Amino acid sequence: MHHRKRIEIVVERVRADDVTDLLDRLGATGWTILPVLSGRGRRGVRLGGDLSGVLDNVVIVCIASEAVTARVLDASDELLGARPAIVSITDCTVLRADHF
Amino acid sequence: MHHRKRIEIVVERVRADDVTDLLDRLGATGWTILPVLSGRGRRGVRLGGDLSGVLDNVVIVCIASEAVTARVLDASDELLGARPAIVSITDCTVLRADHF
Amino acid sequence: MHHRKRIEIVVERVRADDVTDLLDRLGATGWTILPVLSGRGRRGVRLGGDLSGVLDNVVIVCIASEAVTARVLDASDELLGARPAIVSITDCTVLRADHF
Amino acid sequence: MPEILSLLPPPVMFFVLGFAAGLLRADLSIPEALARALSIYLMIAIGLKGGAALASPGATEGLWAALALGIGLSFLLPLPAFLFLRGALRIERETAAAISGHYGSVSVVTYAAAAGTLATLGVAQEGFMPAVLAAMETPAILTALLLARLGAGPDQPRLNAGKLAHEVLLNGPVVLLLGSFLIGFLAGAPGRQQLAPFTEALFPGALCLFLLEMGLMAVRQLRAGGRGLSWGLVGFGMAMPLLGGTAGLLGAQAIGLSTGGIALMAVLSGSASYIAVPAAMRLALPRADAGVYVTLSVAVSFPFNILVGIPLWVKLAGA
Amino acid sequence: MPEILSLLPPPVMFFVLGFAAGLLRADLSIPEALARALSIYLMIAIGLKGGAALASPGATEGLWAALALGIGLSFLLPLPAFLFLRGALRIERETAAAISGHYGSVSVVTYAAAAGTLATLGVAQEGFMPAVLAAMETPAILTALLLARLGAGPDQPRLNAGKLAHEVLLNGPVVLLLGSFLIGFLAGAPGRQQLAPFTEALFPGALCLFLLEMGLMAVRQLRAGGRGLSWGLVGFGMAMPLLGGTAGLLGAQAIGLSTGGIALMAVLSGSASYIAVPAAMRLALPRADAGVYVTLSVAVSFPFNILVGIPLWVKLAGA
Amino acid sequence: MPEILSLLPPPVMFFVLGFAAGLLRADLSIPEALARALSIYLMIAIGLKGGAALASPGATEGLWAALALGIGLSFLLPLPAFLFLRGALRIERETAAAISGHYGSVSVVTYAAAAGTLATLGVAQEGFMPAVLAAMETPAILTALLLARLGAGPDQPRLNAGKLAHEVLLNGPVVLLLGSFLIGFLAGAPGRQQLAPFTEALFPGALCLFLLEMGLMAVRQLRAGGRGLSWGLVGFGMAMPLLGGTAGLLGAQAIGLSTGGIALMAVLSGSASYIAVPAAMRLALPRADAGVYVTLSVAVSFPFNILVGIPLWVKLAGA
Ligand SMILES: Nc1ncnc2c1ncn2[C@@H]1O[C@H](COP(=O)(O)O)[C@@H](O)[C@H]1O
Ligand SMILES: Nc1ncnc2c1ncn2[C@@H]1O[C@H](COP(=O)(O)O)[C@@H](O)[C@H]1O
Ligand SMILES: Nc1ncnc2c1ncn2[C@@H]1O[C@H](COP(=O)(O)O)[C@@H](O)[C@H]1O
Ligand code: NA
Ligand code: NA
Ligand code: NA
Repeated sequence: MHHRKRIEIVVERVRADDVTDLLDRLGATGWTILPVLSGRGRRGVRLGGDLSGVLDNVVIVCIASEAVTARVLDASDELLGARPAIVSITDCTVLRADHF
Repeated sequence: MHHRKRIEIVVERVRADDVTDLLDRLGATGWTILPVLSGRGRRGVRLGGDLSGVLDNVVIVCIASEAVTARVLDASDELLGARPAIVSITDCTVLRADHF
Repeated sequence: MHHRKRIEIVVERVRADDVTDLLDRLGATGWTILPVLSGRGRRGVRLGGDLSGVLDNVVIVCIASEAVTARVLDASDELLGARPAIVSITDCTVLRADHF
Repeated sequence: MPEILSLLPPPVMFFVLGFAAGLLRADLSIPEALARALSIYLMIAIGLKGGAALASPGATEGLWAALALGIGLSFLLPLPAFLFLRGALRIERETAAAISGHYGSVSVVTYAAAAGTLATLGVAQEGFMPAVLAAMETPAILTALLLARLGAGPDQPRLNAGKLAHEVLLNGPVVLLLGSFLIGFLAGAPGRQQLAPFTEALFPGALCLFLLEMGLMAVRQLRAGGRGLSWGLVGFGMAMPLLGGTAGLLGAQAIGLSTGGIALMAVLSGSASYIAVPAAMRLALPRADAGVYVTLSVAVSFPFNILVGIPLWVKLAGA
Repeated sequence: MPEILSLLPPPVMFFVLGFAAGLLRADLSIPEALARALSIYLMIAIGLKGGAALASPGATEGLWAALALGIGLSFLLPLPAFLFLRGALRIERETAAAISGHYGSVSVVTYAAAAGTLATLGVAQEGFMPAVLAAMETPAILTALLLARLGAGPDQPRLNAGKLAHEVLLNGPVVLLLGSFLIGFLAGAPGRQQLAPFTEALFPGALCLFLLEMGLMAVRQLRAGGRGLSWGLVGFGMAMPLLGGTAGLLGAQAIGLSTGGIALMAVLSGSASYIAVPAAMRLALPRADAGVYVTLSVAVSFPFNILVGIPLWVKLAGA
Repeated sequence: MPEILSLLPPPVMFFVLGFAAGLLRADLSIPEALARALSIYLMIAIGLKGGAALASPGATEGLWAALALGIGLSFLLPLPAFLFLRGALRIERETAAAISGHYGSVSVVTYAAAAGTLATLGVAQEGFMPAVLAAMETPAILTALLLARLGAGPDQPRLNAGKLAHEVLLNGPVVLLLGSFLIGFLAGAPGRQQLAPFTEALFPGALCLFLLEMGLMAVRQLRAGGRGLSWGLVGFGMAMPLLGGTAGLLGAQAIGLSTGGIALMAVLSGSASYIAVPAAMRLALPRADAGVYVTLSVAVSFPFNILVGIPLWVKLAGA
């Protein structure tokens, strides 16, 4: 078993590509995007499903090494500076080190 | 980086509002609701998608401070006493302390 | 509060049943399956939603005891040997020990 | 071929196809959104057609008696169901009450399939039957709640009366059926004509597609929730439609409905809810086992009604 | 009944049903995929019909003047909106610009509902109006961006011109409307005949279903995002359609459109975008509050236009 | 305009629209549930129509020869494909076998588009062609599995024969096509008449919508999975439809099908599966690269068949 970080990001669906591009650039070996039904944060309740799609959020999960995680955190602060998103990091272990 | 708790609750979709109302009341700064395809627990397999929607579950994720988490745990035990739900808590870190 | 493991598996939707059958067999008390919109890994970008459904992935979350987790890890290495999937494990705590 | 058609019209054949495909574990699934969309479509189409029919002259004759009969049956049918479930099968009180509520209430698709069979046979019916359908949706919910309370201990969870009233009066099927009924009535003949390609011409095809999915869904829920059903419960899920249908048949004959009306009233009484009542029970009787009542209604009684109930009541009504 | 029908045709009654069901918190929801599917269907059907109409002889007469008028209004209407939002309501610059863009642009469903009303009344219109609808979608986006920049500090985030151009020229509604318009034009009368059961016969029914959902959605977004709306903003959401509609009405009379064309031009000018503009604003003006502009457009101006705007403009146009 | 119509009927124009919108990265997407719903609808409509046609007198003439031809082609066409993929392109064994299976099997939408073109041109065809379509779905799967085994080492993962048989016999398209075919046959003329507004009147419109989505999907999968395709593979994805189509054309002429039947047999042989075969290959050949075969079928051969194949075979058939 090998130690890694599980990065979880809640972000607007229309901006998901920017985030995954960033993850790719910073050396993440992969990521997974999950749909969100609704949420609440500082900007109040966000209910997905309006016709323009601008109120939809997604969750991006990325299992990454310590080094990649550090780079992502530095950059995501900058990337997301102007636009709100929720980033949390958890310790995890993975089966095969070479995948991450 | 600041330490927080990641609360994850699996609950019936028809009761999600009760749970998020509780989270709001106890001071959580936000939450995110994800759809569930299917699951298994003590009551056997639950397959979403029946027409009444009563078999649908959701996952509620809430990043909260230690204090809020404690309050939520006390209350959720009571709230969910009669009705089954799965609550798990993980340690996590977040970028900006003021958001949570 | 009781210590448990949170196992998270990203796997092809068409193979989800094999994984949950394995979890059942190894003594897991339950699991939850979440839909995935898209992802990237060693095999490149996987975009769900093609008509045959073979490109769809899901996330399987299983809260399990240390013992069950160990068994699952041994077996999943074997089960998933030929077919790629992402397995990560996190420490978590749960409210009621008897549920897991 | 008309004979086969009248015994087994295309929508029923599609139900059989879906059921068989499910049993054989065929790799076939209908998107959930499509099933929900078709369900909404059927309710709107039934409501609009009924409302427009009621707007034609003389169409209200017999309406009040039929409404009273339907509401009465919806209130009363849960009683024998509950007694049997408690007495013979020893089902836990809340679950027994929840199950019994389903059998007082009705199934929109069973109604639609029966109406389709009657149309194929050329048998006329009262235009107000969709109103009866809507009226029968919810009285049974109240009976079920009463049954759950009677003789229960003092540790009952508080009943959120507001939420419950909403479920009873403002559940999806009631709102859609009554709303469309009213709109159909107000729009009258010109409105009907404008909407007919949508609500009438497409109806048989949409019903086929929906029954295909209902067949698949019946097997799916049977697989997921079937272990919770004893053989006694399965037997109940077939006997109760026969009891309800008989009551509806006799009642409808007593108040002098037309042949088609008698058949539809029997079908309604024999059918079991799978949208409005489960939703209400989940909120009002949280300790009742949803897996049991959903599975029983969708996977046992619904197929039984489609395959046995409808032909039986149509025949007994004299069509 | 024809009088009720002309004041409150079935699609509008379904909107009222959805809105009422939402307000009463009825347990009713339309799958999101169905709402999106209906929205796509309506745009394709409108485009195809318009294109086929344009292919008939003499149909282009007055086209260029109408296009010029529509594009001009789309460019200009954000100006008074922005001034009012900044001056009277003191809305933050980016949000004010984003909101104002919605009111220069148009709503496809409002257009469809108005076209339905005119059809019920038997009032003819220019066949090219769908082209005007498509042309009015995006000029307002450019004005909104200009307004957001004017007098703003130097710390503006860089504008990704490529992405923005895509949003302006290649957003969903523009692509679907213009694409279908072109296809309808090329396919001409035989193509139209082949597709008519889909694009024309189903149109009124599909519109009913979609407006039911729009009623539900209006209340849903009001609940989720309503706290962000001051009374001033709510007032603006009703006044601005009146201003825009008046401008459209006078302009259309000036260039000599038919009665139906005048009514539709007023409806278009008074309507507010809920697909193309929110999507563009989200990318171009990320600091603007999406909750405010989506809610204002979907939950205030859209209902106002359906219930007040359309009857008003149809009447003032002389139909 | 009829000339443009016959070269580029509306459904094909919608495919081009979707493909172009995708290439230009337009902000347009069709809900996945709608795409799946339309795919199910098309299979049911094709099956029902074919079954009803077969119920008319004399309609089975030539059926067995056509079935034998179709099944034979489905079995054999993977062979040249496999040899080329292994020999010339050096594709890994399992992936080569999986790809080759797609080209023996067929694409329902390509068939539907061709049938639409023939209808526009007024060219008749054998009523049993939907049965041939269904019969060609799966023989190729068996050939593909055989090819994957031949000469492979002993470390092959065990083949779950039960699961595989299900995929072959009970995959979604086969169940839907054959089931609807049988229902259409049993329901005969009265059933057909009842369902015609759903299955026939809507067909061209539904096909337009679906091809719009297929255009978008082709580009989407090309973007996601395109890096996995060498130029050799892309060339194969166009050459193989030509080879298959030629075989189908000659075979159909040899057994004496009508002009329309010849064109359809060529289209079927030239088309590549995108539902049944990928699903079967995923289970049976897990080490084959799904990204490659799905992308090749959906994003290369499908567009090629729609834009080049259909016009070519229709022309060569003499229509
Ligand atoms: N404390 C939290 N826990 C979980 N999710 C959150 C939390 N705060 C915000 N979110 C999610 O992030 C989205 C945007 O948050 P905000 O920008 O603060 O409105 C919300 O709609 C939620 O889905
Ligand atoms: N050990 C577990 N791990 C993950 N999810 C679980 C677990 N147990 C139960 N669940 C989820 O919680 C739902 C309700 O569980 P139950 O009430 O025990 O039937 C199930 O349908 C699963 O989705
Ligand atoms: N590092 C990662 N973090 C999160 N998800 C991943 C990661 N790597 C792979 N995945 C997910 O697992 C799927 C299959 O990965 P692979 O087999 O490596 O292509 C991808 O499509 C992603 O959804
Ligand atoms: Na009943
Ligand atoms: Na406007
Ligand atoms: Na082929």
